[in-house]
Amino acid sequence: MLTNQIYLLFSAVLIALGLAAFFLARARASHLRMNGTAMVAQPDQYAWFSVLSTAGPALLAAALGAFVLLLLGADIPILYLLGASLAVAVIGLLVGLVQVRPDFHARQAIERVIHGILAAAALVSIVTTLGILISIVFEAVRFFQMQGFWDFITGTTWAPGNSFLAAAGRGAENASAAQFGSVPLFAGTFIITLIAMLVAIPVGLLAAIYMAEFAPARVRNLAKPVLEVLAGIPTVVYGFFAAITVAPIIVDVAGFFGLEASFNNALAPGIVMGIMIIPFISSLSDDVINAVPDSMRQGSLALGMTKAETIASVVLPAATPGIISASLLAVSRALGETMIVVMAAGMRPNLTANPLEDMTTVTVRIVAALTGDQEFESAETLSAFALGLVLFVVTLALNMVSVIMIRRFREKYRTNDL
Amino acid sequence: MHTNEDARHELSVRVRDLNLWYGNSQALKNVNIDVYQKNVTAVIGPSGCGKSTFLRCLNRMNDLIRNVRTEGLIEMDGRDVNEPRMDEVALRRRVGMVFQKPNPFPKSIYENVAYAPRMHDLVSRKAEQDELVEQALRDAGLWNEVKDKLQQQGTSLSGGQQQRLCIARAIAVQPDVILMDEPTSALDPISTATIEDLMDRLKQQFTIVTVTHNMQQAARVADYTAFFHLGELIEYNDTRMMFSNPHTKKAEDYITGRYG
Amino acid sequence: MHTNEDARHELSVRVRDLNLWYGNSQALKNVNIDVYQKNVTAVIGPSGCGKSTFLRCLNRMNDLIRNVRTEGLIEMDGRDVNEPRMDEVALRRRVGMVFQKPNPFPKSIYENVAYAPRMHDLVSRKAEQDELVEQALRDAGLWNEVKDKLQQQGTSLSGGQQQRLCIARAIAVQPDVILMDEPTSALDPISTATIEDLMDRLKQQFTIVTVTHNMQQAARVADYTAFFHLGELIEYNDTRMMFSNPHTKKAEDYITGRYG
Amino acid sequence: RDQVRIVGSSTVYPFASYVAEEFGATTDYPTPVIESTGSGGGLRLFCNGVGEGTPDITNASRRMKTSEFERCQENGVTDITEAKIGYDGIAFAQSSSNESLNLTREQLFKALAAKVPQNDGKNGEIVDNPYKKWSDIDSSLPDREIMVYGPPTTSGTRDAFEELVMEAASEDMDAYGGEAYTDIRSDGAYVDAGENDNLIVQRLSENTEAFGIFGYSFLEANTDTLNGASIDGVAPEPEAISSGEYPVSRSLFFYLKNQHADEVPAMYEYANLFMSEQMISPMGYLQGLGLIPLPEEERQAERDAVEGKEKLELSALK
Amino acid sequence: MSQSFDEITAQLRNRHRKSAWLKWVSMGALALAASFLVMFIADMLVKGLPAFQQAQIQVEVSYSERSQEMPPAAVSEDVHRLVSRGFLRTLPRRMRDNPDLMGVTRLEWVLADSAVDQYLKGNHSALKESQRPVIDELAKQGRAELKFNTRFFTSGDSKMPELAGIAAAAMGTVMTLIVTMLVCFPIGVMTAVYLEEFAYDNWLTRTIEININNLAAIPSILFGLLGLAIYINFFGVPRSTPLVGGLTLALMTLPVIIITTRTALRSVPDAIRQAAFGVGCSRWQVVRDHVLPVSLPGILTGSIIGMAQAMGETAPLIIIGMVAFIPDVSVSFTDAATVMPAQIFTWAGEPDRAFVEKTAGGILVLLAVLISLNATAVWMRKKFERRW
Ligand SMILES: Nc1ncnc2c1ncn2[C@@H]1O[C@H](COP(=O)(O)OP(=O)(O)OP(=O)(O)O)[C@@H](O)[C@H]1O
Ligand SMILES: Nc1ncnc2c1ncn2[C@@H]1O[C@H](COP(=O)(O)OP(=O)(O)OP(=O)(O)O)[C@@H](O)[C@H]1O
Ligand SMILES: [Mg+2]
Ligand SMILES: [Mg+2]
Ligand SMILES: O=P([O-])([O-])[O-]
Repeated sequence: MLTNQIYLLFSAVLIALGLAAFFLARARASHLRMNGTAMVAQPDQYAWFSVLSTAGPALLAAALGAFVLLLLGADIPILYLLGASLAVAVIGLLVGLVQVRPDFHARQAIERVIHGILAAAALVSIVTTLGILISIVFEAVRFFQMQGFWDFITGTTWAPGNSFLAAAGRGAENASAAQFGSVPLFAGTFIITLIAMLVAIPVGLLAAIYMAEFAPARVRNLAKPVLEVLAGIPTVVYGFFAAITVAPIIVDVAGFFGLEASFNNALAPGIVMGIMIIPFISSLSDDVINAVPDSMRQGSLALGMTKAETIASVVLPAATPGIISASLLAVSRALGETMIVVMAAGMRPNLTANPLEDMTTVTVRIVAALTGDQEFESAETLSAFALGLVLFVVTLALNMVSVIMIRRFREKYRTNDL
Repeated sequence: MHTNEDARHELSVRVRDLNLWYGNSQALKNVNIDVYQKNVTAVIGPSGCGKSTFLRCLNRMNDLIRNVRTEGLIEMDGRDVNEPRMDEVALRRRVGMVFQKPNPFPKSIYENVAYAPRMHDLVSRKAEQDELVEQALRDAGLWNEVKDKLQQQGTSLSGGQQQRLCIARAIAVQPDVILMDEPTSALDPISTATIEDLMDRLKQQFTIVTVTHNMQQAARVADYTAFFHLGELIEYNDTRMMFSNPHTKKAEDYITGRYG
Repeated sequence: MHTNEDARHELSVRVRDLNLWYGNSQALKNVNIDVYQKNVTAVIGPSGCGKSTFLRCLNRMNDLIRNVRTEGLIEMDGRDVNEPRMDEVALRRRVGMVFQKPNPFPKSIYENVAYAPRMHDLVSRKAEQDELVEQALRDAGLWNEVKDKLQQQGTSLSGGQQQRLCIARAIAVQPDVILMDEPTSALDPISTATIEDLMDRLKQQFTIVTVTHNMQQAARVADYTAFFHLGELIEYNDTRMMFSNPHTKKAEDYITGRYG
Repeated sequence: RDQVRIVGSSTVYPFASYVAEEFGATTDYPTPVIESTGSGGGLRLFCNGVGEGTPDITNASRRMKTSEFERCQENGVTDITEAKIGYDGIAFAQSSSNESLNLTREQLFKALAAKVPQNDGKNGEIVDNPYKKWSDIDSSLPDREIMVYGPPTTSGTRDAFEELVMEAASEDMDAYGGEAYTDIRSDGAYVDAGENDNLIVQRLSENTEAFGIFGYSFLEANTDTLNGASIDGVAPEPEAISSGEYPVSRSLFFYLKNQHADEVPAMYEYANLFMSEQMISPMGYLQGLGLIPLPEEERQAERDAVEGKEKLELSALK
Repeated sequence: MSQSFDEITAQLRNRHRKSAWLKWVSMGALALAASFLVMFIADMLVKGLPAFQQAQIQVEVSYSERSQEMPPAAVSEDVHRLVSRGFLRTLPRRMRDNPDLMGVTRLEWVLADSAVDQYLKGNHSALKESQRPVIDELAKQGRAELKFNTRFFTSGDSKMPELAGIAAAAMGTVMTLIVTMLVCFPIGVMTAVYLEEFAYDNWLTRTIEININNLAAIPSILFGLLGLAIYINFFGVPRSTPLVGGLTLALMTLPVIIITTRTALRSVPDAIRQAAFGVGCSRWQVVRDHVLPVSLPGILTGSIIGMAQAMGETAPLIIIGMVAFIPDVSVSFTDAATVMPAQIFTWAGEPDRAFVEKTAGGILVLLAVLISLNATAVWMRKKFERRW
């Protein structure tokens, strides 16, 4: 294909020019130095500078051209683009050679470029966040135009059924209008998250206390990676486990106590999600507990406190902000967890507090809406983006709080550091 | 081994043939020492000679370090502190400790002092507790500075104040012996002087064993001085004797600043 | 301010009105000092008085610390080291540094010494490089001990050897000035003595500025001694003068061990 | 491009992937890629335009809508061929430990509608659904709690069920005055069970009280554990569905993008294989997967349409 | 005034008991967490191990004109329902590729239909009552056996459970991860180096730091939306391909790599940096020659963990179309592909119950890979752990 050949040609010429730049500049610098000129940089540094000045601008020009060409749809013949960028490369080469002067700080110049590249890499993370925002905001706004932001946030009925029919052209007059009240979805999400936390926080925290304070080194070295395996198990696998193994057990157990449990009960995904999150809590808590300076423990033990008293009244209070922040991070993981609930939780927007009933979550609805059968422009499909947006905002807020908590934690024991 | 046999002092801790290993490296070699009640005993010696290790033996804080092996006798009230039936928590109540870097708990000043007595059931009513806290802070010479801000964080105090808070915390449980491991090395000269004064007063009530790397400090505060070198107790004597007329060449070299 | 105006020594570094702040707290106040070539200058003073800070000004290692602000003149070869066009990397080549805790690179002994000269393009051929490494190790008094194990990790050496390796590394780039920040405080007495001897020999070639908290050490090794207190240079004088007859009360108190 | 790219309905997906696999195994072409995006998602991708990145075929468990057709036209997808491959019966099934059952659509409606006419039916007032047990609706029905697992609102099966059961039943009921009423109750008697019909099947064998609504293929694959209720007296059998006797069934389609025919030659080979007798006839393989075949003449007509690349016109969709 | 040891010891009894209680409870919690893992793996083993065996039967296969036309005719009437269609349908091509076969009739071990397989494994089977005695008879003669299922590791997805394998998904996983690695490793390491070694402490740096923490917490499904909107719809990257999957997962893995790399960089003692600055290194030289070499094992460990996470991810891939029916092993980054967890997800949704064991079998394979990745990371961490 033509484009492939053009890539090939471009890279080949550029590499050739780069090599030329390297050797020419180095030769020139060595020559100057041989003649006894004192130079502020070393020949290799001049050489690398020339390579940068040859390839950098050329690559930038090519990328810019390709961008204009592909995305703005401008009509530049591709050969012109190729020629132009190679011309830039040649100019860069000449500039690089001219710069082989005794008083030119080639090393500093190179390092400025490296600094720039590193900074650009750091910006990728910001661009990613913006990208996520951009990719959900527009569709979410369209949804809000159709359905109203307030109804969405405060409504307690999620009944998109009729929007589907309306889109199918058979909306019935006496049928009630579609309702997109997201409260039941968020309630379901929070209840499942709560169940997960009720499993994960006590078990995780106690396990962390054991590992950090009691366990012999051998147990600790073994337990940590073993727990990390729990965190590494893919969530589909947990989903399968929750749906096929755990849910029926819960129904049986509930039946034994004379309770009625749905097969899509919230307990199964909640518990399994909790198991998944245990290592997350335990290893973060283990870290913060270990970060509590030993001098505090010794101070307490030297007063004749038992180990448990030391843990309860000195270590844990000092570590609390860190533990809370770990838990908040865990909460945001649970809120956004998708596969477990897709496979094991129900689809019914059900505003209830009974974990034996089935309920649905935000992520389940996002997946369902985006892989469902309605028209793409229908309100139900767009609701996925609105739900995504709210989820994004919630996790963002949780994370901010946890950042603040962590900072407070650091301050707390830094003051002791004198 | 030079032990001062002065009879005006009663024995508090008796150490016989104490050896200690960290893993395979021996940190204390055959140490014999008698610590006398209501005196300040200073432990000096170059860095790494085992001063802190020795101190930690006296309240079994070494138990917290892995791979430590101890041999020999440390006797308090006629009981070997290392015997299996000895509860190290009980021991530590009777042998308090103050560390090199002040380490108040991240709690209020009041709580820092009140915490241990409450846990040990030394006080039952709030009024009693208040009284005890005040007494301990007074004894530590800190009361006047903090009496208006007892609810502030202990960590908000200055270094010297923090160290005195730690001392108050230690004396609040009414121990017999207080161990201090370089209690002034992280402090400025003025705070140092305050603490030195304090030690002088506290020895009315408590037996104090302090580690210092500062010979002048030892000379100023201690009644007895023990000089360690490479894990051995080279010389132990009345402080005045030690500084004016050291028996051993090593001690003399060290005291006159020939190394260290 | 007491500056020794003895003419037999040529000026190496001239410091005028040096002030330095960490954030809002001032760590150096109006320091004026002249450092003379091929002499050992000792900087003494109590903990936290700004000794290390002062030393780090001389090769701009303070640049690496956030929130530092410097004012005043530090002149080497008639050029202000703080002027914007001064390349701090070039400066550090001329002003080497040895740290309190020996910090060899986690590389072979050979590489520890050879790395910097190679990076600075001081050597071009392998033979040249070998020669330079040998010379530096000889100068640091380490050659005989390591010549058979040049490929071993630098970190496998003992503390004293590591410190000499760091000195070899510093002198391998042929600096003018070598700064040493408490170079022996982490070492045992015997290694300390070796390093002190070494400083005595090195001053034939290099200007040495060393920080120490040990007055006896200053008395032993230094030609000039500067006494800092709370960020101020209290007294600067010929070492013998300083120790026999300090001009200021503070210096006298410190030297006689009244605090610190 | 050698590889055909297919998107669309999750209902057609098992059939299409079977054909695709057969196609890959018996010809030299690579196996087509089939993504189950749902009919709507599929049509959206399909109508995005012509060219490399867009799919060649989309499956649908309903007919293309006029709005979708227009979007196709706007984006230059102007030459489309429609192929109807058969029917999908929607089964109303329960664990086979129960007696098999005969239900009318009206009974189903009463069991599942959000609001129903009041019990006496005289004044026609419409009230919240009061039925808790099947026997409340009609005493001949079993004394079992009403508990139905069914597809969620995002599913085409649900759409079809609403149209064929709810709408049809309500139009015949006086109380609604001939209007369609399709709201499904959300008080727990009806449980949205996700797209994973497998789970519904499993739930039914565990919860023998309950019923499930899903594609006939799942009933077919689980005849040992499930039995399907007859609706309006007709049992869910292939013949009954294919003849239209069984009232709850819908047509399945795929759409071909003729503009890709030159670039992706495999596309028509695949389509022809799909339309061949060995696949969609009553003796064909797909029948074993639960596809209900079209009547003979209709099959022939559809096959001809595909072979002739017959162009779909807007008027046909109305 | 002060109490004797015995008095104090007596008072302490109760407090010691509480202390012991905490120890046992917390140990119990750890044991509970570990037992979850054991229970879970045991459950998967029970469900999944049968997938590694598959029934084969020995039948007479006749390669003739007739079987070229009508493959089922190649075997006798009574067994042709027992033989996998996956075997029969390939007969015409085999005969075409290898004309010598024509006219040969011989006994051959052939793949059995999954109904036979399930019947032999004692599971529920769709096998008709009438055919069960046939299989019983064959089994008695040693002509129907469960054999090791190599096909599970060498072929791709199939609608027929007896043919379905994990190979295509595994290949897709490998290619996706290559893309992920190529993108997020350099960017992640560069970001970490920038933040840890170069950046000044200003609002931009702080924003980036907070933002990285946020990215780590954002639900993975939103990355799918990003992939759909930006890569597929805006940049026109082809759907369902390892390329788009890898790019999407790269952004998701980026924070993990950045955070672990920063930890690795931070664990390099400042003494080394100071030593290097002290001999006149510039920042970049310090990083290149001293910090990176020392922290490399840590960085690699972090990357392995990041990769392991990316490997188990499914939710965002649903949205960018990688959950699809893809029987062929793809060979290019722009071919459609699926990944192992997506394959598990699709199998979990198959109507045929023979897929339950395939699902669990796939899970076992995935777990094996993940555990070995984790073990490698732990091993590396141990091996290169330094004491400064
Ligand atoms: N936890 C430990 N594990 C192993 N060795 C140790 C440990 N603590 C101390 N050591 C070693 O035991 C010896 C004595 O150490 P100790 O801390 O008692 O010395 P010190 O006299 O207090 O020194 P300093 O003046 O530096 O505090 C030293 O060689 C030290 O390296
Ligand atoms: N990075 C820093 N940020 C803020 N303050 C600092 C920093 N480094 C040192 N300081 C403060 O500056 C003052 C001088 O510190 P410096 O380290 O120079 O003292 P020093 O004389 O070397 O002490 P020492 O004998 O303990 O090494 C001290 O009060 C110290 O707390
Ligand atoms: Mg010590
Ligand atoms: Mg210092
Ligand atoms: O995916 P559907 O078949 O339900 O349209």
